[in-house]
Amino acid sequence: MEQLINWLANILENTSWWGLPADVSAAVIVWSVYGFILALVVAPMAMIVLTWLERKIIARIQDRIGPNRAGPFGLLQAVADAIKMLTKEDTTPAGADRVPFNIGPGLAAVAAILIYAVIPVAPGIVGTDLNIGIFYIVAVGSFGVLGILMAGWSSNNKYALLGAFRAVSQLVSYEIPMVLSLITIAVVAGSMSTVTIVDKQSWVNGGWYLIAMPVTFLLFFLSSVAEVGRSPFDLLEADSEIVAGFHVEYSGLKFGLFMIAEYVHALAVAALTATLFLGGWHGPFVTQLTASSPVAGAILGHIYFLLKVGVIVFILMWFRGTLPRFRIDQLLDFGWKFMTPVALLNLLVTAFVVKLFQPGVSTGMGYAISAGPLASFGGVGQTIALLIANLLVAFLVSLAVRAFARRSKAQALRAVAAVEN
Amino acid sequence: MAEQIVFFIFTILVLGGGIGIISTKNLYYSALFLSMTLSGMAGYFVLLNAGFLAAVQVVVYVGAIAILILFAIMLSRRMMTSSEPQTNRQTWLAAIVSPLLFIAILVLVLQVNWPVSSAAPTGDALILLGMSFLGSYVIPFEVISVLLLVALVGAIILARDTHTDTGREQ
Amino acid sequence: MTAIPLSWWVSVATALFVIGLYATLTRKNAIAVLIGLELMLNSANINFVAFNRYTTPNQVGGQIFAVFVIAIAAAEAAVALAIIIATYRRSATVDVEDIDSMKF
Amino acid sequence: MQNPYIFVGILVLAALLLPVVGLGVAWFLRPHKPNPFKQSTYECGIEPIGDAWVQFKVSYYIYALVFVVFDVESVFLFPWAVAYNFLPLYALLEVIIFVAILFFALVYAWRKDALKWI
Repeated sequence: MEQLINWLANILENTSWWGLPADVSAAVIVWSVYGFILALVVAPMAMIVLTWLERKIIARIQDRIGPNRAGPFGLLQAVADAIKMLTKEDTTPAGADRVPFNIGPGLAAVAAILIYAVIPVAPGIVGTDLNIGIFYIVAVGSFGVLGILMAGWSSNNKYALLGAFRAVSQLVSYEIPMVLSLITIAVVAGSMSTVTIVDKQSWVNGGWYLIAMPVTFLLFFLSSVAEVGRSPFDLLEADSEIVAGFHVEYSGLKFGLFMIAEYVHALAVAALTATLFLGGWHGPFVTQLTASSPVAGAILGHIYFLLKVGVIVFILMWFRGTLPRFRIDQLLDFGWKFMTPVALLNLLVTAFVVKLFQPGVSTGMGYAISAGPLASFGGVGQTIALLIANLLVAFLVSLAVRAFARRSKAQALRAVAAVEN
Repeated sequence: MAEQIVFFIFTILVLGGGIGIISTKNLYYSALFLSMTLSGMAGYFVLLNAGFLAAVQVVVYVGAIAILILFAIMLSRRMMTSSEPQTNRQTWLAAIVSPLLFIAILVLVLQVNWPVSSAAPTGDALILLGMSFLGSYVIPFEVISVLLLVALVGAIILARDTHTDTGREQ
Repeated sequence: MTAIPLSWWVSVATALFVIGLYATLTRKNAIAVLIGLELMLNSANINFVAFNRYTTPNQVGGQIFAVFVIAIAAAEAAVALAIIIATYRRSATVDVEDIDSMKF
Repeated sequence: MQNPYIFVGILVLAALLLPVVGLGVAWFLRPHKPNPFKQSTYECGIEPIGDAWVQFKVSYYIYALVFVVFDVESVFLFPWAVAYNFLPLYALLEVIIFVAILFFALVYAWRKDALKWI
């Protein structure tokens, strides 16, 4: 971003005929352009491309061809769908609370788009490098929950309200393991800034967090899939159970906005996973290339980043094509009684390991922190130690789950025996 | 200048939400206006260089407390259909006292010449926050966790339907 | 950051406090009373953070207090709403004037 | 470097533009022929019975309750995580106590069947 700003700032500064007030700097203009492109081009494109891709991939999984009439490979199918959504009549149910009914979908879409502000796509190219980066993502997600609740409540429909209640229960339940795994990352990276987190994943600093923390990765990925409400956690719109959840009564583009929100959010989760665990734009030659030519480095970084995002998006669709849906009680049990305790344990174990590799620092608060006993092993040593610790956590958890399963099975058998006697 | 414009926008959110809360009869709208006020507050915190606090505001207030209030409203829906006025007998008294109090506080507070420091913030406030939580404020930090535990226990005991336990639910 | 004088923040905080007070005093509905309380807590937070920013910009004492206030507000809201739900279940009302059986 | 939150503000404006422009365009393109049947709420084809705003059970509220407690906890853990490298070893101990108390809260909710879907 810095190089891009400087480059564009040079162009912009020579154009005094812009007639803008002096305190509006070039950087603000560049940011605005970037932001508007992000919101008005990337978001609808994400929806159009992803729906097409999803239908194609799921069709292949189910041994079908998928959309193939409109345009080459059915590529225009999604465009046709978008046009259809624009031209459909928009009904508002009688007795609905009109204002919240109309704000709800917009709020959900805005909340999904806002996530992109902190995702670094290439060296130096990021919307804004907030020092609270990953916490900002959690905060923005809260607005989506509010939008869903508004939509469900205002529709004056029993299914919509039930769907909204279910959706909110699910979203808040899975927010906890997601937040805890984000804290785990913040402990290891020593920062919440997404840019710093990507920097820490260079091979010099110890490599991808996927290698160092597979358990954290699973916790984060599964809970974010639940946050987006995609299969197998797609109870929010379980068509066969609560017709379509909180957006039953929506039609036309308002329905489309919910779809945009879902796909934009899914893409954001993929991008976030790539950023936090797959090293973001890191890849062979990016750093060297950036040193010599920032633009080429940025392009290469984009390519690596999009490849990683593509892999995650494919996994998301693979999930949808193959996994059956959870039942609501199973879903909430899985979130609260499995993910949350594991995330808490994982956080403490990770923090302990990180302390062992702590570099010596002077805090400026009147005391200094001496280096940890294993600090000399550096980033790679920490990665290996974290991996071992994570595998240990996974092993302990599997033991606990097995004991728990055995106990509940014995209980069930006893209950059956009691009935038979 | 730009900052002042942003301040006014957030003020419209905050005070507009507040006025909405006291003027609407519909409790559901009050809760939505509350979320509006709380979002505006987050904007204030950003203006005051407290980005972390802004995120806390949104996560805890909009993401948790407002949701909790909306849930509670939906759970006790029946009384919202009553067409009675939503205000009690003290309304006129309160309508007189509140503006007077507002003026009194303002007159008092604005007389004081606060020792404003013009120093720009240095260092990462976030690290400072973390160090303070586990440094000078470590006792409140631990007490908060006990408080949350007690609140959870109390709220679960209160909110649980005691009828379900004894199987008397219709 | 001198574009906004401290007095503006104080005025807004006072206004929000008075609005919250008015809501608390006049509303019959217990949940609306709680919403008024949240407004008053928020107005206190504006003051905490604004004074922190304007008088001691290199410390975070005010922000820490604000975080604690938010945490306590969350605990308070959880318990208060649970009480309201329990009362509603028992006596089918959330009108603070009707909940008076402990007055005698 | 300017305030990094300016971009967030810009993005909010841009993102707001998406629904506003989209719905505005759709307003001109779409037909407007409302009738009572279209506007009735959907209930699997039968006539809707009663108000949708019926009362729901309290277990939804209890999930939200447990969430609030853990949400507030996470707020305190984020600054700790960032400052972790600048904190002495006892900070880890303090946080273990902090987390243990809240883990106890989770266990309590679990044992009391508050986390059970009925």
